[in-house]
Amino acid sequence: MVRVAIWGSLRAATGGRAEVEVEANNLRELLDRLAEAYPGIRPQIDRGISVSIDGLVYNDSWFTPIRPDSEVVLLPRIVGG
Amino acid sequence: MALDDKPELEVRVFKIVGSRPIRPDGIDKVTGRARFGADMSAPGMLVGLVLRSPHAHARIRGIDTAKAEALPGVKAVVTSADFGEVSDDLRDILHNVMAHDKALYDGHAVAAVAASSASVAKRALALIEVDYEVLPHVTDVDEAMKLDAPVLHEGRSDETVPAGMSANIMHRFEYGHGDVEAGFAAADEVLERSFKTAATHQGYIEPHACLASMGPDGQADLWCCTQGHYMVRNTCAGLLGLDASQLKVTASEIGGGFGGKTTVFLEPVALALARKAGRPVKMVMSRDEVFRATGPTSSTSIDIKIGMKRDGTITAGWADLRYQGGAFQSSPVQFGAMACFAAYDLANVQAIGWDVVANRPKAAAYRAPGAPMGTYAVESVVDELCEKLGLDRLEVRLKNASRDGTKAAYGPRFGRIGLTATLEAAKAHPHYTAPLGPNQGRGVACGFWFNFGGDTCVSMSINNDGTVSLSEGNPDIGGSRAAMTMMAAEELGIPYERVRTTIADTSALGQNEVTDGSRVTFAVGLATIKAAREAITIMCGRAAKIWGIDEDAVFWEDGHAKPAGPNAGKFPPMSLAEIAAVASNTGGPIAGHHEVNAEGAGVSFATHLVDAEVDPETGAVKILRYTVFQDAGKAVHPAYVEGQFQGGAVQGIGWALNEEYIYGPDGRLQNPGFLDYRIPVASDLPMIDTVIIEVPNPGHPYGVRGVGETSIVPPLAAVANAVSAAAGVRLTELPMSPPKVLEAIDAAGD
Amino acid sequence: MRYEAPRTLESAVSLLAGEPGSAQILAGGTDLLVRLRSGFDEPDLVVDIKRIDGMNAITAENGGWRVGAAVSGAELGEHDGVKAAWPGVVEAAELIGSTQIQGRATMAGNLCNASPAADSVPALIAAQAVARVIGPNGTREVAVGDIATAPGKTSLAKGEIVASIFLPARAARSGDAYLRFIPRTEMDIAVVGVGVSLTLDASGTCTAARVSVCAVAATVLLVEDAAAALIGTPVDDAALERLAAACSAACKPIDDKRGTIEFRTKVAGVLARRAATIAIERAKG
Amino acid sequence: MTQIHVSTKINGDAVEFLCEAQETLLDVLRDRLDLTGAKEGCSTGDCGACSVTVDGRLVCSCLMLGAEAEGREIATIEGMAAGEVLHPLQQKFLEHAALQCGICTPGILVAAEALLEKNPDPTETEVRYWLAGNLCRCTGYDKIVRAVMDAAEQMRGA
Repeated sequence: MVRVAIWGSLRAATGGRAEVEVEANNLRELLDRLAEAYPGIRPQIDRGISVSIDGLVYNDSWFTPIRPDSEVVLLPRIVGG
Repeated sequence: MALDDKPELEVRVFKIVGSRPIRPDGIDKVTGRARFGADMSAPGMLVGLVLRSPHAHARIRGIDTAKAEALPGVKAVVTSADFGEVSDDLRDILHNVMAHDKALYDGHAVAAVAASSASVAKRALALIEVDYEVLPHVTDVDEAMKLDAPVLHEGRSDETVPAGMSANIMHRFEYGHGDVEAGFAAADEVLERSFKTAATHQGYIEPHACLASMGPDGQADLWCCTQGHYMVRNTCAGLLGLDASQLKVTASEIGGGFGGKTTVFLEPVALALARKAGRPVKMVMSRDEVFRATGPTSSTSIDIKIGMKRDGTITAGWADLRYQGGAFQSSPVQFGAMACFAAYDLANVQAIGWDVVANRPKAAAYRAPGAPMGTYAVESVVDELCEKLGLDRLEVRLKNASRDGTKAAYGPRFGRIGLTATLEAAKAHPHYTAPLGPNQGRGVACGFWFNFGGDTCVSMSINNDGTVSLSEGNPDIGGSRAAMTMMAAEELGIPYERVRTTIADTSALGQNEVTDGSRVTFAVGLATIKAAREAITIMCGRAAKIWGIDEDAVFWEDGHAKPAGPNAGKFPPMSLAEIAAVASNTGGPIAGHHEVNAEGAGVSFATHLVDAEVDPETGAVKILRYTVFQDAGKAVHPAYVEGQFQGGAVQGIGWALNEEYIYGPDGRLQNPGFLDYRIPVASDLPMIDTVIIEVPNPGHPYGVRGVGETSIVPPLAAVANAVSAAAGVRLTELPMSPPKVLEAIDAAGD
Repeated sequence: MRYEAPRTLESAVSLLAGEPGSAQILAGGTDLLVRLRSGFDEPDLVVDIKRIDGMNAITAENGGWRVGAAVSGAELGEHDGVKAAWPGVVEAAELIGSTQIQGRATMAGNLCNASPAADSVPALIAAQAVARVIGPNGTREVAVGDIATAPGKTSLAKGEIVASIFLPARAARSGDAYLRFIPRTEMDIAVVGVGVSLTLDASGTCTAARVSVCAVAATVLLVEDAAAALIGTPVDDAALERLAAACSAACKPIDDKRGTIEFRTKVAGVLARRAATIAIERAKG
Repeated sequence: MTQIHVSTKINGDAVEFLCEAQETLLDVLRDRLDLTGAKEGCSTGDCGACSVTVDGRLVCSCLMLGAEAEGREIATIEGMAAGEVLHPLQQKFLEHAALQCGICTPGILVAAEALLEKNPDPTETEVRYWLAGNLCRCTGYDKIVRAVMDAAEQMRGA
């Protein structure tokens, strides 16, 4: 199981929990499991989400491996100027 | 990217990276030969112009183009009716480039013409009759959030917005951790302040421009100034119902962007006109159009509350940020909320962001989008707390600074970061302790930006004469071709002059993310190094064939293939040129390429120091001295890294002092020109001193971090802190234009 | 639009007078071309006066200087004679725009553009400069302060041209100065500007003064109360404070994108005091 | 629309062109003569990107009618280098990395050349005020000012 940190306004979809656990070995599985377990997260995933895994931010790479002890934090999709 | 790359910076001695060669596009740019967006023409070309709404908010009841179409010389007129249905993700972009049922801001495009000359096109615009029903408008963010405010779009708020709030609130965002109330209770001093910042524009000197042509078969060519021609291709193809393969976009030289050229404005319109007219159409914005109808950044209204102990420990931070993003959801408030406390290691932090629409042009990205405003507010309050508690401003920042492993205020733990290195450098710098005169003050502030990577393609050809042609897909906005050339030459072990880097058109490479997010030197550099390594592998293989030894027994060093292990010394090393000369004989042309979604960008921190003097009788502010300390990871071309630091600092100075969008009560922009939109001029400024800190980014083979955006984050706060110290009164509104400064001084004196 | 570049004043006047539509005079063009480009102004005829003899000349006359209507700010700034006599006028003219604008912009154009914020006009009014106006009915001499009647409006009749501006002979122990306030250091329109010209007697008492303020009313103001605050005094701090108060009191500004009523009113006084201080230094030599 | 015939000299060459009365010199240079080195950044004289000299005097070509060029001598960025040999200002701009995007560079070079002709030994403040009409959004002007002063020094020594 991977522990995933959920930001404040997204906690409405996790029953207020700041951290949830899902079974995932990579980024794609993480997002799929999250959307299944917490359908309220789906609109934000559609709007765009970035995932910080052990301090590095990933936008799209599905098969980025996630270890059970990885620090995983959801972020709104990062853009730039 | 694969994360197997170990940071090589500390072991690797660079030969070219870190030097200051002349940029490859330099001579063209100092001789006037470089071709920018408006510098291209085509046979039979028409001139395209846009008709824009004079109203801030109006329903379009009808558009009659008959008279314009009848004018001799007019070849095409388009309105929103000429664009078909588009996917949801493109709808706002389409309705921004051509108003649909409502004009949502002063300057909103409602129709466009293509004609044989500019003067005919101008007359044609005057002949288009638009039937407007003028509606009430709102341009201020706090006003737009009120329940009785005029509503721009019904039913567009997302699920994050609590019921019963204004329909102009598109999104609510919140992050944080710990217990802020407990944190405030533990503080010796708690300070809450409100701030406002005006909307600013990127202010690139080159107006948007493009040249489009399209045949009846749907094959189209587009030349334009953009930060991302692949983005332009994908977006225009979607808006016009074209196949991406049929639309070839070539990026011109680009005269500045700073985020403002990361979307489309004229390009789809020019293509639609070209399709209808069957002739090439050139469109160039006037400066007035650039200000009224491209993408400035948000105006904001922000509340900050911070608790501090007497020893300087920050016990809690809270922020409520309200950003309007213009007529369509696009404010960068999330990033403001995420970035504003990033410099601090906080046990208790909460930030709330409100993304609001208003009758202004749709916001585009502007250098570290959203971060400068939130940071300005936070750093102002930290500064005032230091003042109240008699604490040194740098010591307090050092005490609370984010370090390697700190749980960032926006969630993740930081990897290797250089914030404390910038603070220590500032503390040790003579600027920090230099004496100040009367009416002078010193300001300090820190800033942060995420940086990112994204889709990137690079192709590298080893030419038969031993030179190298490098193709990449990111418009060069500030010297990136020099950086790519340097990294290619470094990796290949050949002189800088042997490599030429070209920005390829969209037909030549796979998808490339826009030149934004401070990504290019990081991501394209990474792909360049990987492409070079692929070419090296091939070249080692060719040498192995020639020598009749195993490929694994050859290694690459200093631009040569050399036999290794038991074969060491058996054969004279073969240079790149020697291998290239016989490429046809050894298996054919040699090339390397790399396609990647470059993840793993490193965040970047900066600390800025500034001295300002205030004329207490007029409120005039003079910037006396400015020093930037920023972590670049590894500075590939230090002169252009310094340039990014200096340019960002000066844009921030402009934002702090005089730049602002000024709307009249009629909702029309009152200052759409460089006369009254006051960007800094040369005589306003001192030299901008820079100190490059290099804390390598583990995610890049050379340790590179993006540097382009962080530099605009601290200056709003640094200048505000300096001016407040010099004026003897806290300024809480940007810009700190002389009337506001004088009013604050006089109010404090009363 | 037609473009004409006549060689004589007479033909310029007859072109302008004979134009049935609208006509504009082109000298430096730094205001006119902006208006043409924006579509704010769409004249049927533009008459370029730069090819007319004398328009580009600065000539000594009766101890003063006559400055042709097409003399640019840069040319004026390079003229040692005018600079020595009327440094305040020259510095005001040199504040109009950038180096590039200076290469073209003229004082006569600045005057006839009739902007309430025209930089050279307060200095010219303080200097008691006189415009020579040539038209279909002959020549008339008009005090510069009587040219502009409202923002963008002048007292010139159809066909009339300001051909030159005359700066009178300078009395002994006189000095002038012009200061303006702008948010940046260059490239802005004056938020408020003050021109001061004054004469001292041998004892240092002010015997004559003229004070003019721009960007605080519909036209550039001559503030007689401000001058009165100086005349008969040694121009000490008390007199300077009265000068500042009189200037502020005369202001009838508006709030706009460049400044507020309060700001303009206060800063008019501050600048008057500072400009007078410079003028005194110059008068004392 | 009747066009005006204009004879002028540009970068030392005799040039004739036809233009409409309302066309600016900048329009003519860019659209009729293919001299696109001068840039249009604002068309109101506020940015300096279109700087050229007319009879040696620095002006914004957007604030001058094409018709006014009759009989004048115009110099643009295209005439600054002598064949292959760059002007010292051009060389110093490259060495100092005094350009990022490069859109303001032609105007700044033309303006700086006019400055050094008038004042071969300018102070930093003089350089800054002379160039105040040339907006640069990328560099913060630091490296531009350094390059101009370095070029001035080299030219004085030459």
